[in-house]
Amino acid sequence: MTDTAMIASAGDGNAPVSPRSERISRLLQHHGALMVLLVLVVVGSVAFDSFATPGNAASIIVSSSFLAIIAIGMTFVIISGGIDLSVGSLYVLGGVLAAYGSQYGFAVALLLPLAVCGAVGLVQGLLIARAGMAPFIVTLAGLLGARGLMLAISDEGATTYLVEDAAFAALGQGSFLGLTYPVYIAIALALAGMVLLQRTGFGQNVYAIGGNEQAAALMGVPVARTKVWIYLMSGLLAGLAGALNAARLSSGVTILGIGLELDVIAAVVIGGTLLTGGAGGLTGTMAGVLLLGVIQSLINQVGTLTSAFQQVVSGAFLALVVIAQRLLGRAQRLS
Amino acid sequence: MAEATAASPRVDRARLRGWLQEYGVYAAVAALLLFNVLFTPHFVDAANVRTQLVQVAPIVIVSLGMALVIGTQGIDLSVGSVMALAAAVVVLYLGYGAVPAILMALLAGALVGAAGGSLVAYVGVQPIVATLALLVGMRGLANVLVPQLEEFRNPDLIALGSGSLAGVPFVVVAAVLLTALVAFLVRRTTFGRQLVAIGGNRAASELSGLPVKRVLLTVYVISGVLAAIAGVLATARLQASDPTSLGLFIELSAITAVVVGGTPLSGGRVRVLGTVMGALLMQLLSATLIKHNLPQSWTQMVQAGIILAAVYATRERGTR
Amino acid sequence: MGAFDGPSGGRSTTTPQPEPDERRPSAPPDEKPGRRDPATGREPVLEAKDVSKRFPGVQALDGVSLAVYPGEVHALVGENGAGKSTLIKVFTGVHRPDGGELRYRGRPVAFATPLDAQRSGISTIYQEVNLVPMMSVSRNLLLGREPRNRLGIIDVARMDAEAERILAEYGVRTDVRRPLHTLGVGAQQMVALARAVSIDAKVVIMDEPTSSLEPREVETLFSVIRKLRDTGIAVIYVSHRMEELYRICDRVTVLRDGKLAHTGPLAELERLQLIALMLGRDAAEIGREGLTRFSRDRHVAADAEPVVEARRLRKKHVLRDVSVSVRPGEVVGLGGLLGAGRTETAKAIAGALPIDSGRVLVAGEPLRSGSTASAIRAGVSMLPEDRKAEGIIPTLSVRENIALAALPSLARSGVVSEARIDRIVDTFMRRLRIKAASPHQKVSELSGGNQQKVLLARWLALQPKVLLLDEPTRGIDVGAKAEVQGLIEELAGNGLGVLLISSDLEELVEGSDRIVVLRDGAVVGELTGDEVTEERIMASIAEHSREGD
Amino acid sequence: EENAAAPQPEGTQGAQVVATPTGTSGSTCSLEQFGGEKFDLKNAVVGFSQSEKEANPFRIAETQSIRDEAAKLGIDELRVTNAQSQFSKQITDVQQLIAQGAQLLVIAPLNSDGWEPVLQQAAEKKIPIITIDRKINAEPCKDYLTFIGSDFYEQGKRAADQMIEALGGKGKVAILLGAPGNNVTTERTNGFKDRVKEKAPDIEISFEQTGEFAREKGQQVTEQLIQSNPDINGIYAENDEMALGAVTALKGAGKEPGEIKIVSVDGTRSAVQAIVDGWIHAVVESNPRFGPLAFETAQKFLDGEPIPDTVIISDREYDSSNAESSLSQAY
Ligand SMILES: Nc1ncnc2c1ncn2[C@@H]1O[C@H](COP(=O)(O)OP(=O)(O)OP(=O)(O)O)[C@@H](O)[C@H]1O
Ligand SMILES: Nc1ncnc2c1ncn2[C@@H]1O[C@H](COP(=O)(O)OP(=O)(O)OP(=O)(O)O)[C@@H](O)[C@H]1O
Ligand SMILES: [Mg+2]
Ligand SMILES: [Mg+2]
Repeated sequence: MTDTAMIASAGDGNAPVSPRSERISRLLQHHGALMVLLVLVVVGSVAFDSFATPGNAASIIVSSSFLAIIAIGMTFVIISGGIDLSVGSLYVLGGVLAAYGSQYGFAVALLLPLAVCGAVGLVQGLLIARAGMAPFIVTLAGLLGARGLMLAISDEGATTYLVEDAAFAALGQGSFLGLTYPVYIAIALALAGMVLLQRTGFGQNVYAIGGNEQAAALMGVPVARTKVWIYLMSGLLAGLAGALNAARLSSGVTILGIGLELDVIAAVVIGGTLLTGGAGGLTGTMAGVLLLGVIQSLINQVGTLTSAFQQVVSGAFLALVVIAQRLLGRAQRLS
Repeated sequence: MAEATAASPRVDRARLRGWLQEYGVYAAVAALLLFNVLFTPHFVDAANVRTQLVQVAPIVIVSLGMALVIGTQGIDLSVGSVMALAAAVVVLYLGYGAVPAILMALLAGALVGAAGGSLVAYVGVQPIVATLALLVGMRGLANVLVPQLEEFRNPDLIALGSGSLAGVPFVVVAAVLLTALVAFLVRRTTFGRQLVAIGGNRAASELSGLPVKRVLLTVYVISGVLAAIAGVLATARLQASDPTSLGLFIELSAITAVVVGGTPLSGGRVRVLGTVMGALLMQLLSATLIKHNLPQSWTQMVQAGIILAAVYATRERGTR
Repeated sequence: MGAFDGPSGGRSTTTPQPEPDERRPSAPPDEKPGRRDPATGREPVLEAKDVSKRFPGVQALDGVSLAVYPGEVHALVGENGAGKSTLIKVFTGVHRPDGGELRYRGRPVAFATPLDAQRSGISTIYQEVNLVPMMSVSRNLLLGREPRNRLGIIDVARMDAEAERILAEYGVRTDVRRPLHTLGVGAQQMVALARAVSIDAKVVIMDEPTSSLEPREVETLFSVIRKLRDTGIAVIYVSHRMEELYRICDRVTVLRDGKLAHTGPLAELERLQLIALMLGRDAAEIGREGLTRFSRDRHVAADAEPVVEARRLRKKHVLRDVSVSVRPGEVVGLGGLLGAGRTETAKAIAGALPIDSGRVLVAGEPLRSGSTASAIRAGVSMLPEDRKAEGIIPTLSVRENIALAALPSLARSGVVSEARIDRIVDTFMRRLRIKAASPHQKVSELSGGNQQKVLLARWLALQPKVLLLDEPTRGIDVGAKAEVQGLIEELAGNGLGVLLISSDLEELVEGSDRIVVLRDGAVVGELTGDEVTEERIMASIAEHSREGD
Repeated sequence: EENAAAPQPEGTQGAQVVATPTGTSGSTCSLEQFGGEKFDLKNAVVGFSQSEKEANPFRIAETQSIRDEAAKLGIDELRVTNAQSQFSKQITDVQQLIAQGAQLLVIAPLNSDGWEPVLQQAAEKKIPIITIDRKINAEPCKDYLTFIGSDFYEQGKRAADQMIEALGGKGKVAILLGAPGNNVTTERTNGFKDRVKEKAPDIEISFEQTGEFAREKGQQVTEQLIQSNPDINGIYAENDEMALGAVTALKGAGKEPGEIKIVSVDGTRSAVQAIVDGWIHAVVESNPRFGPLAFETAQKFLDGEPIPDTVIISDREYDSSNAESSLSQAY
């Protein structure tokens, strides 16, 4: 049968490999955010004395860890072709529930937010997967609903529960090698996420659904079940991030997370994940998260910008980053 | 296959379902109106009707632009910031008179739209990030231009906000005219047809010789201009330019209005009247909740529920 | 109910009735699960009884029955829109039937999803390539069955090796790590095939698997099918290519307008009879008139100026100095194997593919490169190869799809004229016999063949000078194919220049006045007059393959 | 012109006056107690973390006052960050100020709770923190140095007093709440309600909706309110912006000035002007000019003097009797 082989362009008898340029292009496309991140870090270190200090680096990394945890879930959601706008609300809801739950001990403090946020994620997943409703709208309703729930249990936001359980507080505040535990949790989750995404059937299903949902269904992917899991996971991770943050802040702050979903989406998309689904990964997302943190930090380093100018600069930065990333990818593809 | 189209009960059910999909949002608006007429005191007063229409007008105008953008499979998060920018620009140039000031504001909206449109059409940035950058940056720019709320006393601009034509507020007149204009654009012009085709299948549109990039750019410019108009009208109504909070989170309301109105986020379709109805539904909903003095927590949860219910009823069902 | 053998089989009275002994005895069927094949005594492995399915405006299936036995290749034929794909989707749980019963291995079944069907051993290759374009070839091939290591984690190296091994059996050699969409349509189809077959299946359903395959790939496919049959697997085979059916199929079921028109052994049906059954016409009548085909007796003035001329088109890795010209009234065929660069040549001419150097002249005037709009304005139209991705706008109606490209000429200062659109749409729907419930039906609801006609209409509405047709008859039924071929003939007769790309060598040879043969992105031969034969094309390719290697 | 509203550095107009120089609890804090080291304020790195955009009169005046005072004292290394209303960002901002070597932190907190991570870091490095306008819920002299600001609960009570007086002790009142979840909202609401309950049980609070501290929201909610509750007598707006939005709404509905009594909190120039025009009944001030007091306190502390753990400033009140004359002092 081999004599009927269809010879691909590079057909030299052996299995042809992709040209090197193509691989570099793929690398750049996947790691464009990482490149831009490196450039920014180098520029920042040269320009500002106090930028590349351990303290500053730690503050960027620590504060990014919560965004990172949420972004892991969002990456799955976006690769599957969906979107989750509820994460900001689930983040604050998770924090308030954790603080509230901490009066009953460590387990409740951790499990209560996971249970409630997971349930919200689950319901969203069911509505999206089983009832076929648009993720944007379902999770927009989730955004409203979860924030409403948070306000309801916090007396319209007036009551801030304090974290009573010392062990739980330590989960957010304890540190190892200068970095707090949530950083390690985020790293562990990201690694687990990478394995899940790249090396398990579930991950393959996520890509397949995002790449072509109809084809995925015909190829035997359990589309609905996978989607439910994805949104459940996103809800759980947002709740977990909220709980860890509450532990760090020792209280269930009620004014958090407004507009957070956009930051998370920006991080994921800057990281090279296509919003149309089917492509992307967690390495990029992590780079995207750090990139946002570094941009903020650089703006702080300048220190003389008015608040309005700070916004202009971060908007311009965002635009530049996506343009750079886009052009990098394109240039490589053309050559 | 003509003989196969003969009616049968099953088809009727399918047709009913199709009807619900098409007109579900109208039914929802009607239901909410009925509820208010029955349970909300003073709801049918002319003054109240006027208030609701005046308040919904800017959202309608923004949503029209959003519907066009969504029709091309895009999304425009920058609309709220464009409103703020328009508010800032209009007071900056108010010294030259209301008309030049308004024109400058619209120009600003067009420029922001062009920036977003170029990023999307020519650079190939995904719409959501391109317009997210503008959302952040343009609100900042508006604040740089007008650092804090600025009141104005220009009688023309104030009249635009509070005057009326034959009893109908100018703001409402503007919304109606713009709705008609956009409906015409979508239904009767080459541009409108090309826009939905591009949203339906961009590669095919390109191969069919459609000016894809130009159409995309234009769509974002239109969305920018419409948002600027909404910003000017809202400013005129407030009698002050408030770049800090004007239009905050309006992109979410607009997107909700568009989707509740039956335009799918996957593009390839634009429903103009549905969008207006979607905006009206959201307005009536928030008015109802305010009038019945529900606490914020309840307001948000009820809104979430109603959005879900409305979209559930009008969702496109699969083949089974 | 006995519908299986009942009158539904011969409801269309004009069709020649098959010999009585071909049909199974009409014993009361419902006593035992499934009946036996009179010839072999085997029970059907998959069976549909009196199945109906209705879509809004269309009765896609109307009381259709079908039985497939282990170890047979069962042809399922019919015109475009006859309901073949729908029947398959009913089997596999994509659609739920409105009425009737499905039996699998002797038991009634109702698969909820394609996954259920697949798990139970019904494996399907759908008409449109249904894989995930952005995922790698190996991940597509092995999705759901990836080799795992001890930790239950996918072993990527083993997966790639396995994929490479499987694909080699199907003659596909490629880097399995690259995204699927970088492969040509044919290669993608082979991946889909390999995927479907390598699943442990009892029934393999193939919906027009050869429509995007090269002759040599078709051979590969046939040897796979024979192997399957010999191991006792049942194959349902849908195709519009008559020769293939006779080569590979044992029995045949003919659908017409959603109804069962005939079922029985294929060998006993003459080709003409089979076509008559599909079209619902009298065999004798078809024999008299013949199925319209290319007449091959057109003459083009040898000295006429070319209407379109491509000069030394060059694009790295894809095209190497390709020059082609077409004169008015001439049909020029582009020959070559998969990946030879035929599609790219057509796209470059139509401005849809930016090229590194070279130019395209239309009536002597150079075109702006890389702009489809300017090519269209100059009178160049291209019917793309990939109907789903590059052709139809699925969200729009038939009407909107037809009018799309011609809109500027149907509008005055940007405002479209509905009357003019109606006129054009009406003309072309009738001229191309597009089967749709109404012009306002969504194009995505049409059968594949009718979608193709809609696209043809879109391009003809532009009144082009040159028509570039990339696989125009792929997935089109015999009747429609003849119509399209007749149309090409007619258009050329009216002075239109046609560039024809077809993997169907017979069609290419019959239709073309001249054939330019491509290999690896370069022109390797040009055949004119009597040289235009299948053998010469193959020879021309083979010759250069030897040189090339 | 934009800066017209900002305080003149040399003038004493509108400067803050300390109401309780010795603090409520009376406990004090000295450098010795705190455990830090003395440094020269002039050459020190001072970090100021602002919570919200400088886009409303209060925040503009507040930041400007800090900047002006630092300039006046010759402090070159003043680093200013702005959290843009995102609490997480404010925490990070302050941490980065610490990383930049700040020796003194002045913080305008977005929220009272949740400062644990910052306080820990600052405590390690013994960096004194002065919080202004909002309190941090932590231990003074240990976690932070002192709080300088108004008493929001008290502001609510005083607004209630004004409302009670305006309505003669009975009527229907609507509240335009601030942003939900905000400490200021909570305290201004509680102060108002408690006082009304205590002093004028005949006043019914029949409507409470958030106007999110924004003028447009205030206008929209008021428009809805006067349609459904035409019998309303008074509106308590928790900041001036919402009150001015309510004024626009009332004008649009054809109401006369003073027909519905409006009381609000802040004391911006526009609001005081509205008192002059008769639309607003009274405004309770919330003074944003923290610069002089903050640096004075810091200097005292560094000089080894004991300083009170809470410095409550005295807020004025504007009503028709003094509005016109004090217009120039409003910010
Ligand atoms: N999802 C759908 N919605 C509405 N109508 C449909 C749908 N799918 C198929 N149809 C209609 O059902 C009929 C049968 O279509 P089907 O795809 O089964 O034809 P086919 O025999 O496979 O044709 P072809 O040879 O062109 O592929 C057609 O008239 C088609 O328009
Ligand atoms: N399997 C493949 N391996 C490597 N390159 C390929 C492959 N398929 C296509 N290509 C690339 O695309 C070019 C043209 O491919 P394409 O399949 O479009 O040509 P074609 O002659 O139109 O074939 P067909 O239309 O029959 O699919 C090739 O020259 C090659 O560079
Ligand atoms: Mg078919
Ligand atoms: Mg091709």
